[in-house]
Amino acid sequence: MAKMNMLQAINNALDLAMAKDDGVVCFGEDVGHFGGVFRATSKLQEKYGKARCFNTPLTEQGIAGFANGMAAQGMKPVAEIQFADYIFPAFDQIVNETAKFRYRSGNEFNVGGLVFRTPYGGGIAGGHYHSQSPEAYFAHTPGLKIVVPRDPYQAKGLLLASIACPDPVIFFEPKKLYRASVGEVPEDYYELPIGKAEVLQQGKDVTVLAWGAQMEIVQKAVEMAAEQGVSCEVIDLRSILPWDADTVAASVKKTGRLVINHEAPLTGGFAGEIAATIQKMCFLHLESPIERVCGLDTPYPLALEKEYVADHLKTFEAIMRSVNF
Amino acid sequence: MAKMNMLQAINNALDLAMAKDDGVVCFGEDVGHFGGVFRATSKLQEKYGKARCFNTPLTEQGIAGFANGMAAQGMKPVAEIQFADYIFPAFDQIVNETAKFRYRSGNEFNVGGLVFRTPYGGGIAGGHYHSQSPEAYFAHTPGLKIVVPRDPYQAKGLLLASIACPDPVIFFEPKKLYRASVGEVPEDYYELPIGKAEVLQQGKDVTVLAWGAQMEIVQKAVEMAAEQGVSCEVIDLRSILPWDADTVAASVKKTGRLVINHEAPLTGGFAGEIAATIQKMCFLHLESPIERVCGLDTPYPLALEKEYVADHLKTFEAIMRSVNF
Amino acid sequence: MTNPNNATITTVHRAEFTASDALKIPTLRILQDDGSLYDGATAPELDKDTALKMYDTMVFIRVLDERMLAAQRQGRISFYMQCLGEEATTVGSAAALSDQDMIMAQYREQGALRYRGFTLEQFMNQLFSNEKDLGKGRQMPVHYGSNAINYMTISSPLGTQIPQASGYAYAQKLRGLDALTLCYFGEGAASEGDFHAGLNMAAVHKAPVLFFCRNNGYAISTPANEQFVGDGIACRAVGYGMKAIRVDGADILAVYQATKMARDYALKHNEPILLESMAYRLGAHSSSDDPSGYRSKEEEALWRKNDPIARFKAWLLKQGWLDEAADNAKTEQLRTDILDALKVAEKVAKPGIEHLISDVYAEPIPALQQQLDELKAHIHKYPDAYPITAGRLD
Amino acid sequence: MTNPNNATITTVHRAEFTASDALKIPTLRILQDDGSLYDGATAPELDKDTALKMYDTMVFIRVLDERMLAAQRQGRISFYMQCLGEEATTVGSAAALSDQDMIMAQYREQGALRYRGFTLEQFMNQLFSNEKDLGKGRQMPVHYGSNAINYMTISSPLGTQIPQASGYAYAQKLRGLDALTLCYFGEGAASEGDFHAGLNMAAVHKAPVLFFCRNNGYAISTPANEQFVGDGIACRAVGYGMKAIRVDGADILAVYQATKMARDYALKHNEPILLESMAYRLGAHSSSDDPSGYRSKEEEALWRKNDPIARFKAWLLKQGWLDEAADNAKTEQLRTDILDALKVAEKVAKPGIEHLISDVYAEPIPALQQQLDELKAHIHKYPDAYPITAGRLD
Ligand SMILES: Cc1ncc(C[n+]2csc(CCOP(=O)(O)OP(=O)(O)O)c2C)c(N)n1
Ligand SMILES: Cc1ncc(C[n+]2csc(CCOP(=O)(O)OP(=O)(O)O)c2C)c(N)n1
Ligand SMILES: [Mg+2]
Ligand SMILES: [Mg+2]
Repeated sequence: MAKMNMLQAINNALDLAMAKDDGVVCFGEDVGHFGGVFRATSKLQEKYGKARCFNTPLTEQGIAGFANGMAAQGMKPVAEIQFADYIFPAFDQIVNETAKFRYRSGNEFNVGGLVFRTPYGGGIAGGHYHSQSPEAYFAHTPGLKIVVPRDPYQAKGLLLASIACPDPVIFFEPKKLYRASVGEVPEDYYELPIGKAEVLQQGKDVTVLAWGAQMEIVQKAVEMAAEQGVSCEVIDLRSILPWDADTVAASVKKTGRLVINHEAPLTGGFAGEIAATIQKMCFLHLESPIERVCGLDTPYPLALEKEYVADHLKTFEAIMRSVNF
Repeated sequence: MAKMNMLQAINNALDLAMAKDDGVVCFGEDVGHFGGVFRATSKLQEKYGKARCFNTPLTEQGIAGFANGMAAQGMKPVAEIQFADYIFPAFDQIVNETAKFRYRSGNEFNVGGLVFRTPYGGGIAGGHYHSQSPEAYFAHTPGLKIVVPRDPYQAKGLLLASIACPDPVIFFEPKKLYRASVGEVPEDYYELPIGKAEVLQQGKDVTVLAWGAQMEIVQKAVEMAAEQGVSCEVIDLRSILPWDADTVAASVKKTGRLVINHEAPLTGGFAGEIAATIQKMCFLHLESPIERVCGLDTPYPLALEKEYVADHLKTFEAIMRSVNF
Repeated sequence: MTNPNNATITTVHRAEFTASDALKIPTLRILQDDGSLYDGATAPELDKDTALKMYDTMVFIRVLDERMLAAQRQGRISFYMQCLGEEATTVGSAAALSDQDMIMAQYREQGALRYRGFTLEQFMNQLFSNEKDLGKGRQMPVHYGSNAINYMTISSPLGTQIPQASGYAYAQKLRGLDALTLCYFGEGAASEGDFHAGLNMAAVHKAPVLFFCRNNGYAISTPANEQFVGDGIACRAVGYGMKAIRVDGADILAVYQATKMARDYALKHNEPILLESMAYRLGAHSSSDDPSGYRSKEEEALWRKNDPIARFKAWLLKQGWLDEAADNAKTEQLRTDILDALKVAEKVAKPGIEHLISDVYAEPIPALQQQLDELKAHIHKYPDAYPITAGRLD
Repeated sequence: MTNPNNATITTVHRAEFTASDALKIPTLRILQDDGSLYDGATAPELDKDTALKMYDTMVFIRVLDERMLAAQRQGRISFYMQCLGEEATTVGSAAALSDQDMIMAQYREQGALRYRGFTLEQFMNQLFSNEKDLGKGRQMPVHYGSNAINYMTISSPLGTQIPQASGYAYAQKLRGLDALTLCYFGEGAASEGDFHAGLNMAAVHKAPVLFFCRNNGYAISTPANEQFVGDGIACRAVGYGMKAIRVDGADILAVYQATKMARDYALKHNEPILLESMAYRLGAHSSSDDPSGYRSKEEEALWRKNDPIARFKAWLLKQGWLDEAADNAKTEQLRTDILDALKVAEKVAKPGIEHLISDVYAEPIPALQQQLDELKAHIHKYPDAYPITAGRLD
């Protein structure tokens, strides 16, 4: 075990993956010599050479297309999109190509080796072009897998699982936690399961669900609720696609209540999918409406970020609304 | 009044809009002399000249960027994306630029005059690259408006309203109905409201909600249900963003049940948003879980299209499940 | 002073524009209509077997196109795309490759596919979306592909294969394979942003890709002069620091020669090259299109005379490699074979219902498996409504 | 035979590549470091007032950059981007425009913005995201914009303004305005697909745009030679059938002259033109960046000598248009003014809570209004947690 922050854990995962399989290749804008603007690929070019860790020209659609091609050949590209806000020029390559590659060819070809890594989310005074959480845009796309880690231990295990996964994965990294989240991380190779939610805390009154950087925020709210005598069950979804409806439903059948929190705007966010599924799976168990605590339906603001975000107070209020319904 | 099919109604709307305001300009791939591959812009170049109705090079991101620029200058571009399946190269220009243009500039600039027209949906043996219904991808984007007409009368009135609207609009045209849907259409200029759902049939047992080409399909299911003595209230949502939660909620409060149908895949589709909202607004009125009848979570197939689609039989089954819960 | 701008800095002191047509790229022509070579031209080294295989492939594709367009008009298949007028372009270039080279095509390159060995049955199975289709009946007709013969399955979104080709070729280089990637695209698709991304990335990362533009004058109804202003597509190469060559696309010897030379160079130097083949899309864009809405019969008639097959045939005859009577008989036989294969393929069952969800992921995710189970139950209830699958649900 | 391929067809009979460096574009240089002109060069027509306005703008920006970078280091603003080394590039080009021309910038063009008349207070209000910011405090520092002075609000996604410039200019042409659009972008942003789309569309639709590439050698850490292989960016013009001109970006007379000439031509002929200005990004990419991770102090030192302001100053002194003592005093005064303005701006309140939802649409949609109402109620309950807005909820 070693103490690592999330960037170190990610860097360590990439290092292990590149050592293990020479098909693993890391690239993206400023990813090479410099090691990425956040330094997630630090030292990898030194260690594995310029051919396997390199800068690309400034074109996200090119990066994604290039990654699709490499993966189709059988390699395991790990492509970085510098900010999740800039993944949209690659949307066509990801949604129309990556996601449909295996299906459309009848499995003659596939890009299963592919991972897109991208820092997402707010909390860094980045305004609407350095704060977006676009997971829901991709969650409507059969063929993709979507993973979001909450801490260094999760980041390493889930990233290694994503690289090993026979399906293409978008790996969203909560950049707010890059240096802020520190924890014990095994130095050896390990994988954590994709598609499985994790129950972080057992409780009986209400289920509180989130992912990524929001886990810290809901934890705060859950502590406030505990002071009010409310017992929360806390779940980290971890994978958005596929998502673990069974674990969530089992919890809600027990607690009878669900509060979902995400950073992205409410309308069309992934909480809607979860709520729609759970109201059906748990209809007779629900004792209050499913609550969604999300960003407002606006671009991510700058000056009024505090007001905008799905913070612990709003989450606490939703928990209390839910239990007092 | 005149009998028009949906293409004629759209063509007529464009014609009236161009006649009324010389800031209205139509362009896109093959839109000029040829009048578009579906002929929606037929004769407009002849009538208004090459400067106001023209072919573009084959680049959706360019079309969208060009349209953003024209709209920022104050004109009213009506840009065609040849198939909604090919709107994704323009995703960045639409989601990061069009949608945020007014907001990010503090209203110094806006692209409110902009309309994207694009044929969407299946039923034409088009496979996954000529059948997609991508409305949910855009519905997660504050700043956009999204409209889907169900017939020629609606198409003309909603398109004219979209062009007149001070916000950018994506106008999804159900291409399956282009020639198949024929109806009486006033020859004069008229607008229909954006953001208002329409109750097409009053009922008391269950609310059935859809939009666009699916309206015909749910009508069939509703008739089957009627034969079983089930009284359905039928709603055409018409606008996906903003969507008329009040009309839907009022109906569900009356019927106690809701079945939502859309063409797009289930997971992350807009039915999730509707279900999540309505379960909250109508929690104490719901007598059965909200049902979603959608495409499967796969790319749109070719050979097995019949099996895949959210057809009247699946909708009928959902209605019956809902009332017999 | 170091030059960080990555440009050759030569100086002038009087302002003058570089002209928009400062670069002129000539067209390579070797073979004349009558089968003789142009003065000063030499034929590429081409043995008799290869030459005849090229010719047979062109004839095969011509006849297939005729028949399948007819089949589409009869309503037997839903859609078709011909390559009339471009047979030399795709066959000549494919013939210059090694079988290990990957081909990434747009959709009008059945010539290359056939040259690689895609069988008549395989064509038919794809066109009829039946259960023997390698693509499992999932894509519209003409979206062929085969791993075994290194022909990437075609995808409808235009231009997307261009940066993919760069990545594929980069992987070939990393793997140390003695193979490159040839990427076909139309002059219309070359307007997509992916074109720019793909060419630039291949140049920067030294990926051995032959970017092969079929400039056939039209993108559906849009003529090339409403598509771009530059001098064709080849002149863009210099912007990427890439070599270029332009050929007469109806001249199979020129196409073969240029592609061969480009392949040798690209593999040896790990460099991409841009080729442009000038031809004319003689048929409609697709079976859904009617060109009379945007071009004249006269224009078409002029180009119809410029037949790549007739030209090559004249050369083969001159070489004494072709027996005209035998060739005619063979073509007749081919017509019969194609019709027979068509009749077989249209009777083959559609893919089974499990293929509605297979290949979305390597293994179906649980939610999808559940959707399939529910669907099966539904079909059991309404078998008449789902005739393709109802009888064989398992 | 008609030529549908939109290319000049000249013929060769022997296969030969067009070289990857077949086109060479020279760099226009007029002004030498010592303020004298190069042999054979003539200064553009430039009256004293304009020249001094250009000079003052460069100095203003230099001082502003120094101060605001310091303010960022003190934690007073969250982020900053300098334009050190590129002052002549943006000021010289902006000075060659008419005030009616639209400017679409990337983010490092404060020189052009200031030349247009953006006030010190406006700079400060944006940098502090306060309620007087024209952009209502919504974007990170340096994302300026102003309708009144025809300077499009900057957007962080790179390259997106390029096709927008084409559309804007096309609209200017349609409206019959005697104005065009100048679009700035970096050599890094020129790799985006939007670059290709924007240039091609402007060429095809004859939109009067000056595409102005600031080739400053770096895109964050990525040097230009890992960004592209071609000879700079200007050589891409020929691929779009566009004229091009390249200038020394530290030579304000060359920049001014080339831009002026390009503007005249573009407006007269309704044609886009590609300009490339060769300079060096002397500072860090932004306040979040540290170039020592990717380039040497020696390289920076070499370029630091190539100061565009010093060069222009030398010329102005030679013209007898500048009084050095007065100029120094003015610069001192500027330092004070900037500090004063900074102190004022940082005390101005943040935008009110209504601006959390205003401008998402022309009018808030009902759901959004409801979200705001709920938020206000929430803030009323927890005023301490939302100090910016709690005190003034209405
Ligand atoms: C991204 C995208 N946009 C639009 C289309 C629709 N479309 C199909 S073929 C075509 C024209 C292509 O022309 P070109 O590239 O010149 O190839 P050609 O048909 O001439 O062989 C268009 C616009 C598409 N398939 N993909
Ligand atoms: C679409 C997009 N991708 C990535 C970024 C992150 N980014 C911001 S500036 C920059 C480098 C730009 O370099 P260049 O265009 O040369 O301009 P310069 O900074 O040199 O002025 C990058 C990669 C972005 N803003 N937008
Ligand atoms: Mg073409
Ligand atoms: Mg730069």
